[in-house]
Amino acid sequence: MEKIKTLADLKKMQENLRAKIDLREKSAQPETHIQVKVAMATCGIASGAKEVMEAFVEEFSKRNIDAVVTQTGCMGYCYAEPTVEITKPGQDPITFGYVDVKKVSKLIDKYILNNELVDGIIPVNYQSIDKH
Amino acid sequence: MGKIKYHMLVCGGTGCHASQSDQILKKFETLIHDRGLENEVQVIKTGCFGFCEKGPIVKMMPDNTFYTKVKLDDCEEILEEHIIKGRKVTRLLYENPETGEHVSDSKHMEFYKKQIRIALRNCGFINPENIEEYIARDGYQALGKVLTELSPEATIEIMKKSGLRGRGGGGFPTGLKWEITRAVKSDQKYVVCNADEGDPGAFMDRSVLEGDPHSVLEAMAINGYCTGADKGLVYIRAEYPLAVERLKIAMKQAREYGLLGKNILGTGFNFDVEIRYGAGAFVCGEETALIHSMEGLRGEPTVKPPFPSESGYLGKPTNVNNVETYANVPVIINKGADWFAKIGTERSKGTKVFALAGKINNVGLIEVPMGITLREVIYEIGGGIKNDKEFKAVQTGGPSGGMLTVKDLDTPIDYDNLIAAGSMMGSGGMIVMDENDCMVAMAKFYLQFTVEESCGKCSPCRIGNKRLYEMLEKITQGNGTPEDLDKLRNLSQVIKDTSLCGLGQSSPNPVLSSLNNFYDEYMEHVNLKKCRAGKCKSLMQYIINAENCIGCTLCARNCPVNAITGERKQVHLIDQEKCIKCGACMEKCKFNAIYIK
Amino acid sequence: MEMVKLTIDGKPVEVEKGTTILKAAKTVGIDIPTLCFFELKDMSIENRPGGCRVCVVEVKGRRNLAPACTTIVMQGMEVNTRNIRVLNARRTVLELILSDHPAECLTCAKSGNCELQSLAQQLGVREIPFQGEQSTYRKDTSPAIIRDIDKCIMCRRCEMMCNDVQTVGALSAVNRGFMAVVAPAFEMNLEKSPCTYCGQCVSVCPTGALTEVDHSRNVINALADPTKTVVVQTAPAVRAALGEEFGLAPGTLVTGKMVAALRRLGFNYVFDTDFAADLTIMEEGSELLDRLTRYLKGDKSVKLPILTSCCPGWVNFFEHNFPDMLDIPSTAKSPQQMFGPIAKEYFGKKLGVDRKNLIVVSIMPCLAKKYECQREEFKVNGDPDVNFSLSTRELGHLIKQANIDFNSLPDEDFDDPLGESTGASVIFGNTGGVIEAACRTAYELYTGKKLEKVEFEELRGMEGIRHATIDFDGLPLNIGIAHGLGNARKLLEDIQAGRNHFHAIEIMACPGGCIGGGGQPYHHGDSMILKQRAAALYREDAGKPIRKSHENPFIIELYKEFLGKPLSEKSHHLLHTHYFDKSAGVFVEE
Amino acid sequence: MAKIKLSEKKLEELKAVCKSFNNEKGELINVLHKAQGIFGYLPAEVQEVISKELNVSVAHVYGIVTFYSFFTMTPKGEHPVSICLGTACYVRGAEKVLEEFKRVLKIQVGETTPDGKFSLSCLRCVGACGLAPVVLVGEKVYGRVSPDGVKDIVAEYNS
Repeated sequence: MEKIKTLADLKKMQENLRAKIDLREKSAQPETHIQVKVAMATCGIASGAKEVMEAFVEEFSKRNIDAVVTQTGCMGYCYAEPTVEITKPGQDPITFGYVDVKKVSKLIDKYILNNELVDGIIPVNYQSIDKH
Repeated sequence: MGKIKYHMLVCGGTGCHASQSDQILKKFETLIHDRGLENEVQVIKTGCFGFCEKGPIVKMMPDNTFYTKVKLDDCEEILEEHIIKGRKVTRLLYENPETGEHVSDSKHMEFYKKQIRIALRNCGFINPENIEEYIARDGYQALGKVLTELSPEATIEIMKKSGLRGRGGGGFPTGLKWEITRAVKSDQKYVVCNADEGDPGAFMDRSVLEGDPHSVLEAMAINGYCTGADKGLVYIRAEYPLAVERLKIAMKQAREYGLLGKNILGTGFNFDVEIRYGAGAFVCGEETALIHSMEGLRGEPTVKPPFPSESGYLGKPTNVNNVETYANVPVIINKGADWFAKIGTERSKGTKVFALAGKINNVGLIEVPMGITLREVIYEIGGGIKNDKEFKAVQTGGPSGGMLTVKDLDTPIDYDNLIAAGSMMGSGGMIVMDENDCMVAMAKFYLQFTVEESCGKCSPCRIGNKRLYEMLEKITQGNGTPEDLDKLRNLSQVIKDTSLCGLGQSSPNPVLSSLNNFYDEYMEHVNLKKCRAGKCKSLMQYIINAENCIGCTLCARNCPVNAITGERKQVHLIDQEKCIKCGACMEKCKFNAIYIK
Repeated sequence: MEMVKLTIDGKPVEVEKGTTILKAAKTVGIDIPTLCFFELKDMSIENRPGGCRVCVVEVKGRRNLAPACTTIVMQGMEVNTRNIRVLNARRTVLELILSDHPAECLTCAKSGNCELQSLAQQLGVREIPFQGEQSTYRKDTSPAIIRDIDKCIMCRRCEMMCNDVQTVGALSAVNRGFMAVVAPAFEMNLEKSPCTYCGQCVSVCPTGALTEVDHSRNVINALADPTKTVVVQTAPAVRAALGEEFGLAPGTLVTGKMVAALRRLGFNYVFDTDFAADLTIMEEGSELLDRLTRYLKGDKSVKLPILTSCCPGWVNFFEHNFPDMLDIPSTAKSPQQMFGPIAKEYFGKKLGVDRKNLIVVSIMPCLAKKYECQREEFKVNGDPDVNFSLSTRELGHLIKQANIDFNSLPDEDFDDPLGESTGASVIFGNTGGVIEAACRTAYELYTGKKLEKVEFEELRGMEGIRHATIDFDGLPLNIGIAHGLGNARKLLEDIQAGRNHFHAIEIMACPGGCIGGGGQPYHHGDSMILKQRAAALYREDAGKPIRKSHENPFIIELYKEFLGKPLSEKSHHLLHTHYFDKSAGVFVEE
Repeated sequence: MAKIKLSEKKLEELKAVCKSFNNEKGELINVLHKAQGIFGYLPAEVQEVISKELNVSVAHVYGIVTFYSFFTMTPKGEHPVSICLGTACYVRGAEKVLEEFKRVLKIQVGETTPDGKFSLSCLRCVGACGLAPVVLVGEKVYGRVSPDGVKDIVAEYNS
């Protein structure tokens, strides 16, 4: 990695990164560019988030689905760990709680492939500062 | 692609569950089935909306219509009107309490979302191990801004104007602390991040470090720029391996990107960070003890003044702030002091992260604006008390805090109000207790913690807390006298008055606040030898109710000490001498034949 | 100097900026009680952890009470040291401390000298309202010091002495919370630690947690045994401090009364360690001259500087910490250990008493001497050259037990021949005294000229590390002096690093030298007492008719009759020793 | 006391650790962390070596080891069992779980079973409060543990 030498460079980098994200989120192909974030803080991992993440990766590659699986920090819903957030292009992200390996295929079958929701949705009950 | 047109989200949280959300869900399913709409409408049980006061809640997707206080009788109307006719059922819409207007789209219902995520803004959003995701979300912009556009003085002025106070417990104004450290002349200064989160039941700092380590690094660099330090130290619990790992990755990436190290962003400013490990001592959350621990010494506090800002790590001026405090800094710089100061109360600005735990449905991490009430936290975010028990108390501030009760439910939470209510903000642990929790036993639990964690340096804390614990033990064993209660209060007062550091000065708080709020419970223990919560083993007996017992022998077989006797099909008896009050018999009994006296 | 104005108990006070409330209060006659606080003024020894919380006072506007010993005065401060809140808190804190302290005052060695006991009296504690567990630990008896740390109150004075002042590192605070206590590593016996037995921990301990091993019973038994001839030797520093045990002003010389008391206790011969000190000068001084002359002649095998070896705490210290420098100190034994063989092999033989039946008792200001006389190399077929070593304090108790009214005793003289001494030997008790005594003799032997002024003022004083250059008739002799082992360490490290070039160095383990020894009457942190003792010894020296060791007629006779000359084969056999490497760990072999 | 010889290899490793911290006194706690990583615990001989390498007294090292609860002088069992006694776990019955572990393993807190298989300790909050009460066996986290479940957990490691 080349060091960022000025603030202008940093800003340019940010723009590029944002553009990439936008491309993904506003993609016209609904079945591609699906993003799955798995909450992988201590409590998540303790409840099996690692296994869930592995299951997603495995299933996606088995079914040849173009999706990005990433880890993220604590979403705050400790009572419902492991939690995952799924973002389909052009749609609001939805958070599912109580996810285990079994539920992974259900989520893929129903929500990702069929746009049907699945039990265990966690309603977002906070404001992010982006809009504030 | 499925043909589902509508999703109906029915809250399955415990609070709503109690108000028949289950039946509502079933009713919808039946109605849909009856009308043959299975392929168009799907009913989904969700987690708690945290808005239990207005439950049960039904949310319609994709149009985000939010129906509150839905009753069984309303189901048909919703289906008919909303789904078939496409009209909203106005009377069930959420009513804005201020304007009285009905609000249909929950997207415009931000005010129902009690939480505002500032410190936690990136937690759960970004991959903490990828600096680019942080940069994409304004990461290191604040650092860039102060380094190129603002003088240290101007930056400190922003911090002061924002009203940010230390989130580690004490609540000292952050900007002022920076200013004091800046004013001290020295060839070397340090900034420290206190990540020695020791409150049992609190894990805010860990979550921030695990979820958004760069925000802390960025803020430390800003702090270094303001105070004149080129070296930062993160003092972190060794019990947090994941946080350590992510922090290390973040440091490495920040160095690779030139955001830590020499000549950051070409401004000539140098700053780098090192990690120091705690090793399991609660007292090291106190800044002088923390500094001694970083120096490789016993983590014993020393008398202040001198404050670390004058003489800290290796005798040099040192600015110590905690993780959550740091996590707020980049946002304040980016969005401005005024934006931040608009959130919160007169003297407590911004938000506070709490770790909500205990007898509450939505155990988790929340970030709420200062000034929110306990009631909102418990019933509108926390989803209410678990198993529909009665709320009894909330413990804030961990072992240094006190208990808040029903009478405090509507007090706006901020630094000063919590102290006035006999507790404190602390680092943000919030433990909810219900009717089954004994307040004397809780006080004893916290004292046991303090006794174990006291460093032993000053006598009031070393010996005094031990004596407090012993007196509480005496009371929970049924050997207490009314004089003990006076002694308890007096000794608590002296320990508060004479202890060396914050740990000792606050350690009697659980005792004093429980004495103040639950004196009758203490009196019951002392006078009636009774524990109403059924927690104090010495004060209770497991008894078999002869009327219900059918002699199935299940209890006898499960008793670990063979204290239960009785022939098959005969009423059984518990030998109170042998009984160790483990409660296994009661848990096992299928006939409700065992009760606690 | 910037001044700060404040009021204490309503009285206006003006003190220098940086003063503590405790000291500010003292200036207006307000004596705030303390417990953990300790200082030896002008000797940079201070302990103020702010831990006991006995000295708390109320400061207007402050939420909690402030420890007077560590709180610095501020402009306009209003302090109250005795309102009901303060008194109640202070007494409660003391009651808490007492609730974790064995109530064994009647049989405690420290009774009457215990600061905790007097504080309980001062604050009028009549009962201890708190009952509960007491922290208990194993009692540890070493050759010199007993640790009964059930009585430890965590004042940390011993830890400060052992680490900050002496840099011995035998003790540390260990564990935490209620079980926190000061102990050696792994809570092992002190004997397994690098303890030097300097006894400074004992001399500052406010309670009976650290005391000396009491040998007075052994002495009483020996005195009562008709088959034994019991001789006693008294170290120089004892005469300047013993009076304090009987209420006499610090610095009162009680040499004559001490001799009288010892005689009344039944000792057959009352001798003086000073005699052996003169002998030490003969041997050590000759060794210095020998090394010096060879060095000046270009002999590269000669090691300089020569280090004194009179102090057993110091000997233990370098054996533990400087194993690569074992050949630098003088091989001369300490005066106590020179006295032993002379008494048993010379005087005893003269009397016709077998050494087994000749009991040598020493009265020492020192606890390390108890260990020293038990060292294997100072025994002949298991029989120690010096049988028992008592501290000044133990002698005081012994005199009281024997119903002797010390203060009304007449002055009496030491017995001959081992009781005769010079002024040079008397000042052995002060820091710088040994080297001054050595200079008096070495000068005359080296230059062959008579020394007109015997006082070397430049070698005296209380500064921790001192340097001086003495003109040996054209030869500038560089002298280094250190007292306190921490200072000694600094000096030695300088030598190791080649930063300093001395010909001779005197080192004493205890602050002030032997007058501040671990076996002396408790000074309770009053450094004036140490200074008065030192002055007393210089007074005694000044009053002596003979003030140079080599002029002691009995020493001259001893050489003529028995030893031959200094550094003779017989001297080497009886009066010199060698040192051991004790740096190895307890658990790990290198 | 017999002098115990540390394995030459581990001893070298330990000295290398000290050296990697420049044998700085101030790095004592970091060194102890690493040493505990190497040996699993901090026996007296390890402390003695560290004291020599860092030029601090053994008493000081011991003072540090006994101050911080993370450091231990007793070897842990093959499967160290830790019961979270944080407040969240406490109010959800962690004490009963602890009692059951003591009963099943027949050891007290801080002890190791005679066969060296299990050791028992308490800790404060692993941050998995949503799963309270929480038990750790080695790295593995067990959530919502009831006294009934204790036997099963132990059995997992006893086969």
